[in-house]
Amino acid sequence: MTRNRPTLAGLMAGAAMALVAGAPAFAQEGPIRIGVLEDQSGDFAAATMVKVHAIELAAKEINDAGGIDGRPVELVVYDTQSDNRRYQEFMRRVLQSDKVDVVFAGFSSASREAYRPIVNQFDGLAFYNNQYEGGVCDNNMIVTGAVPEQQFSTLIPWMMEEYGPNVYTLAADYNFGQISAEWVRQIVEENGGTMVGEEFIPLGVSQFGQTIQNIQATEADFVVTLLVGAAQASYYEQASSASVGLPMASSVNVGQGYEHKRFTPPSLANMFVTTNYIEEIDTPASKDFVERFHAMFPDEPYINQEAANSYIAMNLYKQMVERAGTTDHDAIRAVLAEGDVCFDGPSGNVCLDPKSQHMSHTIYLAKVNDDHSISFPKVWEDIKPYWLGEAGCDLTKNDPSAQYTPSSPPPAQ
Amino acid sequence: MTEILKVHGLRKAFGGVVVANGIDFSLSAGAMHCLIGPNGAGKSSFFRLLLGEHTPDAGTITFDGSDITGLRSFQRIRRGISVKFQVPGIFKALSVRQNLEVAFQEHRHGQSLSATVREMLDFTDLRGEDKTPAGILSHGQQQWLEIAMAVGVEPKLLLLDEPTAGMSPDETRKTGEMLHDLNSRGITILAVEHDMAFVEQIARRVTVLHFGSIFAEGTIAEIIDHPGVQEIYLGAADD
Amino acid sequence: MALFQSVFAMLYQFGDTFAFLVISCAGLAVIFGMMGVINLAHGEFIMCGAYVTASAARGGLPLPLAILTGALVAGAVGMVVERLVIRHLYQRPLDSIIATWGISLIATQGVLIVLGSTMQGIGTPLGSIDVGGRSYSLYRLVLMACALGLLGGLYLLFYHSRFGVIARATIQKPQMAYALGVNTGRMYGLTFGLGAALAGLAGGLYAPTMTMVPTMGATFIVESFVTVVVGGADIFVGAAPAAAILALIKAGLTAWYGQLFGQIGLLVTVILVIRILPGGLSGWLKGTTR
Amino acid sequence: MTISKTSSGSRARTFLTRLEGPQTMGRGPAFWIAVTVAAAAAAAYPLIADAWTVGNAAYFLIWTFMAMGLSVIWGYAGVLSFGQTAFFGLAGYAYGVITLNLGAAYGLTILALVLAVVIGGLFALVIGYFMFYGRIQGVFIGIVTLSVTLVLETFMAQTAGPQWRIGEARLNGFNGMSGMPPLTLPWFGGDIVLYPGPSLYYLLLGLVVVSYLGLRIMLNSRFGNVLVAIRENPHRVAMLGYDVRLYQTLAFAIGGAFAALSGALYTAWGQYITPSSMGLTSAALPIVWVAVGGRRDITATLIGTIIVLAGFQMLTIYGSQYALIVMGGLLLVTVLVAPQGLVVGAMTLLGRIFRRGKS
Repeated sequence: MTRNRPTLAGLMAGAAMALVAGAPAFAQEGPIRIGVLEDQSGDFAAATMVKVHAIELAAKEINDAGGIDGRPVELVVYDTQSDNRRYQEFMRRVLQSDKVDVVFAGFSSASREAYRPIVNQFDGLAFYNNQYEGGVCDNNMIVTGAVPEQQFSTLIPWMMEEYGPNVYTLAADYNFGQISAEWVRQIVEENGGTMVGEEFIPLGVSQFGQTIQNIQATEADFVVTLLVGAAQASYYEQASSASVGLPMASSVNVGQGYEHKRFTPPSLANMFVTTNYIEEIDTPASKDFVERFHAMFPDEPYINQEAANSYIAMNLYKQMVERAGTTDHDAIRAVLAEGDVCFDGPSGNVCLDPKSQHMSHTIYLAKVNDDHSISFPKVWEDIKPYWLGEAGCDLTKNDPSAQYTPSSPPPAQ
Repeated sequence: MTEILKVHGLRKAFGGVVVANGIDFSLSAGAMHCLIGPNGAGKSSFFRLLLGEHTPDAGTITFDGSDITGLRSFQRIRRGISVKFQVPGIFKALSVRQNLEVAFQEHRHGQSLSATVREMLDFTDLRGEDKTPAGILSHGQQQWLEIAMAVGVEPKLLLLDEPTAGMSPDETRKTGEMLHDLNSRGITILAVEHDMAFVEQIARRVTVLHFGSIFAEGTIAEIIDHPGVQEIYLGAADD
Repeated sequence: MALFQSVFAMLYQFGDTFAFLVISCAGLAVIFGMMGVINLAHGEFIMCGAYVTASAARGGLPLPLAILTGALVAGAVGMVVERLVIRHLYQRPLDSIIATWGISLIATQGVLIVLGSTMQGIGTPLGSIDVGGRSYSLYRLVLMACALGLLGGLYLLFYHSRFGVIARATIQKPQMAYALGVNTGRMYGLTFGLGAALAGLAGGLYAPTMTMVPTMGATFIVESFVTVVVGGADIFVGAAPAAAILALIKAGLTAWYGQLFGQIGLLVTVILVIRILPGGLSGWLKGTTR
Repeated sequence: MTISKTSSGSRARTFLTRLEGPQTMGRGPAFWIAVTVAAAAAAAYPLIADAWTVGNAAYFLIWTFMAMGLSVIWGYAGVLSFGQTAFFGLAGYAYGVITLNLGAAYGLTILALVLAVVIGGLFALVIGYFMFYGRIQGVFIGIVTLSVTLVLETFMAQTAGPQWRIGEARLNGFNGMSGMPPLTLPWFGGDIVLYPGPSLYYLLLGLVVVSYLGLRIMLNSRFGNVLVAIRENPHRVAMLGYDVRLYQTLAFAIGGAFAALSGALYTAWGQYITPSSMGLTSAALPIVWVAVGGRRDITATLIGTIIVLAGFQMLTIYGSQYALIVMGGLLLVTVLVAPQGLVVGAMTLLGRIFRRGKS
């Protein structure tokens, strides 16, 4: 059970932190202001409260260590209520009125698309720290979340080798689900497998009787579940009670909404997820991160991949500003273009790709056991976000500010 | 005299309940006519059929020389039929003036709307009440207001469903005068009424409806003396 | 065998959808049919029932008792809401829509703040059975039985009990009932409470099969509204056949064209039914049988 | 309608006298001075406020059209529509599709705005025809309109695939359509691009003033008279020879066109439109604004909408997750304590005090 803290407290905590940490000798330029737009209420709150906390943790650590280039970090936090309109209102506010240097914003892809035109209009800089369907080629955006090529090029071949070549995809019927399903289809075919079924579920559907039968009617060896939202998550319980019994593969569960903690075992048993971070990861860096996190937020229900991404993003930004010697966006992009902006954090070493401004990841294969504990049968290091760059997005040369998909790639140069 | 309304073989049943059982009825222009009958005789249903609120199963309604059987309510009103309901059908939250404006704004006798409204305020004795919300008028005043509104569409035929229900004797008498006034302006009047004194005051001829059919028709004296009519009223009273 | 398997599969899907529609609409139908109030907080009463059921079940109560507790608590909450809010709005049906929507906002967000964004589920009991090589959840067969039981129970309650007779009299002729010494205020309170309790029951019955979140009521609300509207004001004449027809449409469309068409098909059906049969199925059925 | 033989001058005068009337609160010099002061203050606002505040105020103005349209349908004609967002969303997408295909040159965005409003209004006309001529009444109107907007939302949410495109414009499913140009005015020596800021603010302010005065005139005209009469007693209105269905359909179309205007402006403002703008929560918002302000008066609706929008934004900034609870509470309080609306209640109170002060 989560217990949400009111944002006001978060806001004040951020401000207070800046004040307290401001006591040591900071440079004269004043604080670096960081806008944080995350959903602290509404549908997505369960997965996003922790992102705010991760940013607060990073801000505290940075300030304790003397700030960014001697300047303290100050957070400007707004609750976007899982409402796209609030993103539009508040993105305008942080860029125009609060005049922040950088923004950390957005959970759903819809929210990112809602605020992206505004970031472009004011030539702001925004970090999107979410795992998503990929394809954003925009100079004003830096994406630290994992993208399909990173999660599926690892997950699908491994699953096929382990369980067989017949794949059934069950995906939410919107951009993320459709594009991810496209990736799955492509990778299955490249590896000589067969798609025995593909089904798209409208958002908000909670009854899966027919779907479960459809799956049972095929010879599927495993099911790729790309389901999103609380309503669709009812699938696992219903499939488990109907004893479907097939292994499941996903890029979206566990690492984000910690379903293995929320659902009653064994409904998620035999689920395999590729994620770039979850709190169960057993490395010293991860354990240390979890410890520090819980020291500051003892009640945190779960530290998910987005929390790690947000924490990493703060540190990457610190590094780029310090190397550029300024918060000027062009200077920061020049640093990024050097191609060696990396950070060895809780999830291992990660680097920003200058062409797409996406991030490389260590990809962990997390397996949910019968008692919903997690084991890691496989780890892939340094998986690059290769697709955008290969498809023709090169932000060091031009800025189309567009989102591409495998079926509508960048126009040929 | 020409016939303004002619009804032929009008039939309507709801399931097993026959509310109009082949009614033949006609009304000459300029008449003042009353429709009486015991409860459930089909008087209100007959009005609804005339107004187009019920579609008849069979029969025709001819008004002012043309067949209106297939027309919708508002189209019949525009041809010149108007109605005042038993329960005052006024716009309670609107002022008396607005009530009259809505009724008159489409039809005026060549004078401005405000002049028309003034005239109707005089007619209904509601001078000084023009800004009062209609809902707080006395019951009698509401009835008069609705009569005035019903006149607003410049009807040739005015249907009145128990216009004096709930009125004091004084108000009833005044209503009778009002109706005579309207009739003298050339409006044919057909009223459903229970109060025989009032029927005597206004009607020249009376039709008795019973079980959805015309039972008798004649002058008021003929009807009062009609043995069958007494029987059905007494019979109804026994129920 | 293959034939038997596919017939069973079809029946199971139909029954599953039918049960969902009947169980989720019963509370709404009682409140709308008996009182003419459109209760937009219906989903939140469902959520209330589900949360109480889950808490009680995890507190050690056997599931059937936990579900009953959920229904009773939702019913009690419903009676309080009726007393404080709904009672003042019987003359203003449009305003009661607004008020119940306000209640729904407060309930959803209040639960989010107090209990957090998710609650741990309780797991589906009873396991599965194997029919012709495919496995089916047994609990969902129980749900189908519950739906039939619910219809029967409501029929008995409203047509063969003192409460039912008085309730129907009160709703049809409130002044008359009042004159005959019926405490009409209490009847309205009880009827609304019954509707809320039925919503709570729906929440309790489906709690083991769903993700528990404050907004979970929303997944019921469209289906229940559609069923009630298609059924018309008289729930006994209308709701059961409406649920059957809608289940057929939804299960059919879902099976052949996928979930999207199942969803859209329901909404289009409701628009068409309102257009063709303004009184709903019950109005139409009554009109032809008289 | 009969046309009286009056000179065009006096006709213009009757036209203007309709700015006041029984259907709208506020009359007499004091009221119009207040209106002028308010408009002047609004016009002077960008001189004292910073760019964000002005852009944000422009954003609030965008929604007032939808609210005023709902006030016409619900407050005046007595028909509660739960689906104004259907017309809002349709027009938003129409603006996107047209501008993405035609571009922003030669004032084509203005044409797109007009077309979007026409499309939204026509759609409302069709839906209205379908409902009112199909004898759908009362709460069922709410359910049908809600179903319509939910169907549109469900449908649009799954149009992510590349096959869902109209010309150059990808519908782009749940994530929403973006990249359409903002409103652009052709001007000598280069187009003026109306990004959220003073220029857009002035355009919107002008539109609000024109719409507000225009609606006042319409509501106090014969048409408005009939609308409120229908709200009070549709049966009587039919028995006065009016085709009630026609009036209801027209009112619904007008309300829909205003919602469409909001939708197209919103899309131009944020260069973005999503299916969720047609969802349940979005659909309910206009009802909150209008109910809280006072649905039966266009002035109260206008003031109420801006107050509620600004209030909720402040709540979100400072009260965060309690915003929705306050919103629900506000609805309950309005319905139970001041059913005619909080602004109407306040205005009545003020009027009473004012009158007492004078006498």
